[in-house]
Amino acid sequence: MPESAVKASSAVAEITVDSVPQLPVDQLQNMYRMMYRIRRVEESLLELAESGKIGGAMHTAIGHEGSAVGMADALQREDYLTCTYRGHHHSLARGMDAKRAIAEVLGRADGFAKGKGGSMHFIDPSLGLMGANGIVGAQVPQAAGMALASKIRGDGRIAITFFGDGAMYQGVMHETFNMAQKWSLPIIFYCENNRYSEMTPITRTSSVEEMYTFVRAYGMRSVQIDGNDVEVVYHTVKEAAERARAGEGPTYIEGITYRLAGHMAGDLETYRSEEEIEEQRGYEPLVVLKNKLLDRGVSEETLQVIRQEVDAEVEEAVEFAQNSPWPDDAEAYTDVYALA
Amino acid sequence: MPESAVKASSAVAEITVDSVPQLPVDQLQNMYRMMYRIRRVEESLLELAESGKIGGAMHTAIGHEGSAVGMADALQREDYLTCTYRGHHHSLARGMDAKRAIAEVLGRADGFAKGKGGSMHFIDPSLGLMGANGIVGAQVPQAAGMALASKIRGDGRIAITFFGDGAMYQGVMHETFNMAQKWSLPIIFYCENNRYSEMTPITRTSSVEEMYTFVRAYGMRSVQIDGNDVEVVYHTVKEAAERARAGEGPTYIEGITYRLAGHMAGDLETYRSEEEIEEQRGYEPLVVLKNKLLDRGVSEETLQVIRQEVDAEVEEAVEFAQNSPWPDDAEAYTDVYALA
Amino acid sequence: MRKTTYIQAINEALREEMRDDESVFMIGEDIGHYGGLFRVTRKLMDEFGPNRVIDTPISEQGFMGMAVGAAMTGMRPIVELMYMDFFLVCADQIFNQGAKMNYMTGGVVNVPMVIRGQHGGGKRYGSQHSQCVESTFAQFPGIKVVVPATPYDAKGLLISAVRDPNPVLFLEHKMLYFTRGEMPDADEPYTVPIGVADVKREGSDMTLATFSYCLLQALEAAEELEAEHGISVEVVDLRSIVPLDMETIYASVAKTGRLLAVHESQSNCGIGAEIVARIYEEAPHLLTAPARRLGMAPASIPVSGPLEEVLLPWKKNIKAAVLETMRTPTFA
Amino acid sequence: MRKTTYIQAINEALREEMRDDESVFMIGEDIGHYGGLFRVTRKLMDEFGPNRVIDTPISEQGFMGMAVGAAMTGMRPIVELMYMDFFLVCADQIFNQGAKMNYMTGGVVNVPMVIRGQHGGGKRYGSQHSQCVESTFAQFPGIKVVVPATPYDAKGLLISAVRDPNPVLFLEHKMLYFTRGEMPDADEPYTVPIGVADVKREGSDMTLATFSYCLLQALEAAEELEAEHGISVEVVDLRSIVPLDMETIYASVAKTGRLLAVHESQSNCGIGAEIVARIYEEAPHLLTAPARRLGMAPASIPVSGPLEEVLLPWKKNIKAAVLETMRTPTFA
Ligand SMILES: Cc1ncc(C[n+]2csc(CCOP(=O)(O)OP(=O)(O)O)c2C)c(N)n1
Ligand SMILES: Cc1ncc(C[n+]2csc(CCOP(=O)(O)OP(=O)(O)O)c2C)c(N)n1
Ligand SMILES: [Mg+2]
Ligand SMILES: [Mg+2]
Repeated sequence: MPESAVKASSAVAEITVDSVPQLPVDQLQNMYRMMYRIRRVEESLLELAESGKIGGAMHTAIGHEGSAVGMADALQREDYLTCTYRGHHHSLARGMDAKRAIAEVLGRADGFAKGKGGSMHFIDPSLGLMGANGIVGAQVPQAAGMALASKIRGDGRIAITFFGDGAMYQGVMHETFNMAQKWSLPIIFYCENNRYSEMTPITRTSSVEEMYTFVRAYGMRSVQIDGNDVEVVYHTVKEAAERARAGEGPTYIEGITYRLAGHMAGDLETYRSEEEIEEQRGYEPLVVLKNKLLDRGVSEETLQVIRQEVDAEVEEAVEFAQNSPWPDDAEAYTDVYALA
Repeated sequence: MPESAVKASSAVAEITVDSVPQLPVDQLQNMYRMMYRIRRVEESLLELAESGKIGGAMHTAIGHEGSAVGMADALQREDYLTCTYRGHHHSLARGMDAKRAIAEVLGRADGFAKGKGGSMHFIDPSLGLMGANGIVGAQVPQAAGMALASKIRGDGRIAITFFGDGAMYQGVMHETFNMAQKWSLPIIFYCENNRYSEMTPITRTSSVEEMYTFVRAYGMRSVQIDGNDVEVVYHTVKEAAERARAGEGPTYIEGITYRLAGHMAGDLETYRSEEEIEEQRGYEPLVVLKNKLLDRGVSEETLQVIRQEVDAEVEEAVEFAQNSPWPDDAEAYTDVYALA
Repeated sequence: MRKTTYIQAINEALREEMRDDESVFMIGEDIGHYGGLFRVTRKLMDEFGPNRVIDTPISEQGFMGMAVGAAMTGMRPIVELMYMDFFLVCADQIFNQGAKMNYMTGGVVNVPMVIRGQHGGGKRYGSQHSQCVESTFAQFPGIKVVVPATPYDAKGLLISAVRDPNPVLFLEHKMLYFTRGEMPDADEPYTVPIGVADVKREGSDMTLATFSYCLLQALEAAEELEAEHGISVEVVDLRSIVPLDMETIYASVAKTGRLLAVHESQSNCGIGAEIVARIYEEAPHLLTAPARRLGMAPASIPVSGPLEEVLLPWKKNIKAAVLETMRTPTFA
Repeated sequence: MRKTTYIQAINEALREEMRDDESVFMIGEDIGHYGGLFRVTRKLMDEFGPNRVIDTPISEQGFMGMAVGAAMTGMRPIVELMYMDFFLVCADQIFNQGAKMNYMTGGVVNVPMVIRGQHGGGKRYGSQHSQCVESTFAQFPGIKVVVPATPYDAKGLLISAVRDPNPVLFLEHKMLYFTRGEMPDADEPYTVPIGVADVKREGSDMTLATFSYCLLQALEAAEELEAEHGISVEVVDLRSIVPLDMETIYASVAKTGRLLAVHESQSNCGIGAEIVARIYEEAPHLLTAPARRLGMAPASIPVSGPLEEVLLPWKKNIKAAVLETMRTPTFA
């Protein structure tokens, strides 16, 4: 057994499921649809990667869907978002078309970036998606810069940035936390704490027990939540967004979660046990939400219909992407510089 | 009046002058001699710089002598030290020859680095002086690496690194604090808080009120002291060194101090008032120590003799340095690579 | 025609662009209240306030990243690095982020920002405060590199840089700051386009391509060479090295047949080597003798004045390199 | 003779040096318990323990700085960067610190350390995980740059790198990891000296100087060119680019009269341009036609496989460049 401290998602400090108001059932149902859509897209991508159709680094967020879907409903379309290489879920949750997403990961002409960016560089400014990033931590000051831009322009937009537990000790985080707090920037720092930084349990490299307490040293408001409970995520992000919009500055949110798949396609996963993963399956976002819906009177059949619809839709998207042409060779030389 | 919060050196939180034991009077007298030597060397350097004989960036530590001299007596000669461009005082306190120091600043052949390093790169491994640094924060992980080396070798050496208040938000500080604490490295982090980062009061850019409290977020032991009181510095560093040597890990020490001269030769000093500087002259290390010595029965005449001896010595050193030849032109090409 | 210093030219360009375009803002260390360590941003905070002239902590990777992020939303940040050597603490945001963004997003998001500040030797700042960086930036496609030598070019090119849709590195050599030059009246707007070289001295025996402070040194060298050796050197001021105006170089070499490229960044893999390689790729027939380059010698900059002089590709070394270039036998 | 993979060759070198010299230790991300993302450091923690095989947080500037500091005390740290592109987050400690230390201290303190890891394109990792970095490092004197292409050279050069008193960058191309090659028996010690090139294929029509993965591509190209066009290409494996063994290149060009330098780092201000500039400085008389270079095209690496192929200086592009070099008329 590796030395990781596996924390049950429910055992979090600041906010528990009981303390947030319930969302309308139809909203929850939509959230379920979106979460399941993300799951299916990512499972499909994993399959494609394992069959050799995707090169490079392909990171799925299987198990992280709660943070993305809870966030998307709580923010405006204009609000800026940056995230990591593990960013498919945020983009899909904010409305990115699965067809263009999968095509991009496959490096095809119909990808949102003509196949140039791929899995680690999801982006679509029209949805406020301002870029996933392959460099740990790099997207964080960029989001702060977007928040700064909003503040200078006074246009009421806020920014949210997603990063992992392992990113916390990248120096630029410290620099950004300080400036964001000092300048009271309208930004939400969302840490998806899945307890692992690649193959290393965060407990092995962090001197701090609870990361969400660390940022309080800057005077920043900070909460730890169950990141697998979409209602909790929704309400926490919403409140943080309201504070940010009101000029009350940044909030740090640590959502405890767990990645059910490997760090990336091809991960040997020698660093954790089957039992650990199995245990976590009981707390994962789709299960948590499904149980809620059943509790609140939605039938298993309704959910099944949703899943079947999504299955068909994602199958079609994969089909579309695989049939998308390769980009023109000439594309290799374009976009080095913007022309105007 | 700039927005700086000028804090009297005596108004510090954790350790007050009363709470440390008194050092023997002859030791204090030697400390006075060293502190005055540093002062005179730096005043001479400032004069040379103002008369155009020193180019580049010449930072004096006039007003900071307490931290250097208190530290030097509390550590072993073998203990590693790194510091900033503002590092003449640490080097002289650890025993660097004033002649070679001044010659180096002047870029002469007799400089400890043949005139290649100059004012910002004081170094002498035989005294444990492992390098001043021109890049804010860069010396800090280096010292941690020296502590790591000691730990791997198990040779009982410790490391101390000096940096300023302004360095606190360089990302590498955060990275180093975490690793040093996590690995329980034998290191002392000494922040010379002179309340300014170049021409900017630290209160303008720091989200944290009291920096020494910040590092507690890593679980690190941390104290704030009167950095102008050499006895306080001595005891605090000594205790931290004992902890480090005993394997109890790092300590952060914030010594409140004040630089009485400009950030560097040529500083317009528009960012602070004459009154502020004047007020600080009453708390400066040489005054604090002189008052102690007088209180403890040393006569003004004895101190005057010390000062006269040092004056003559420093005059001679300046003379020596100015007569030192320029390095050979061929030196420009040597030392790019070490040969063995 | 009035005369201004190089510093004032930059200060004017900053002020005018800030006035004209609300999306322009400045960020850096000591640039606001103090007006910049080298006083380049003097009094700009008085006019534009702390929301647009932002004093930062010593957090270069952080504020460079914020500038990249702000630019991605359409703002036009201007970042001051106090010494260009500090690009090494924020290199990720410059190269992996700013420079690559337009390409890796397939052109979906561009990054209109300027990084400016001083670099270069000659003032005994030593290894960590003197390095010329233009050739390193030239290795990362996606960022433009502007290297003006005169106040006129500095103002005109900085305005173009601010208006450019890409990241632009704007390099000020510390030896240029107090040089003076002719300028149009303050109310006469002009720009200098990025990527167009300028022949600063006509000559017939060889072409010397250079920029930034080396240009002034080359012009002095050219005068002395003419007087002392009767060698007529044409001096081409590249003004930007990315993009690189090879056409103007070729036009000159077509006349002279010989080429020497001079720059203060490292000789090894420097822009001089690039210019030599480029002419052999594109126009070798123009050359009557081997093309050469002179860059900073393979050492870092020492503090000692005489040693610094030995290494820098300034007048003395330029004269020697010109004579060497003239000595090499022609191919024929 | 046995055969090993490139990965295994490096793993052996690491193990042997760790055994022989207690001052050697390793530091990096996921290198210990997991054995490295690319499994290069596999099982080393089992033998040497967590004090000498150190798993770090994602704090590259911090642990690179710690390696510099440890090296200053006489330790011999080996730092793994998981992807070389990440040198940009710790560039200050590499260039302003490690590389300059010996010079700016007048030789008082040297920094015996190795930075190693994989770089390069070909696996669709995209802009931030594919860049070849050797030419950038070559711009900073004080650090050596080693670029082996075969398992034999990799092991021999890594041992030399660990024993070198200077910072050495040891570059592993990701496409080389699973290539195999002949090796002396595990108990037969050998080293390969840094700075000595090796002719990997003899030929008479032109000299192709290259290294790392491009070498394998060049060798294939040479075979095909011989078969298809009757062109006989001599392939020189530089093995290190700092120091650069120009003598071996000159000896070859003395025979062939033509030179093409090929590398995967950016063409602009790349080592290829340097080689071209150097031969015109030092031995232009050897050339019968213009020397040329081929580097990575001016773009960052896209994810899409076909686009990546267009840009990389691999077989297809090498063949075209050789033909182009052969086509250029001789000077005479
Ligand atoms: C600067 C940098 N260092 C290292 C890496 C390699 N790397 C990619 S993901 C990762 C782990 C990140 O862990 P965490 O922040 O917890 O995010 P997660 O992958 O768990 O979502 C590492 C080390 C990188 N991409 N960038
Ligand atoms: C990375 C980096 N950024 C900026 C600078 C320029 N600089 C030199 S000293 C300094 C202020 C440092 O203030 P502090 O840490 O408080 O030390 P002090 O000078 O007050 O002793 C700055 C900004 C630098 N040398 N390195
Ligand atoms: Mg994680
Ligand atoms: Mg200070």
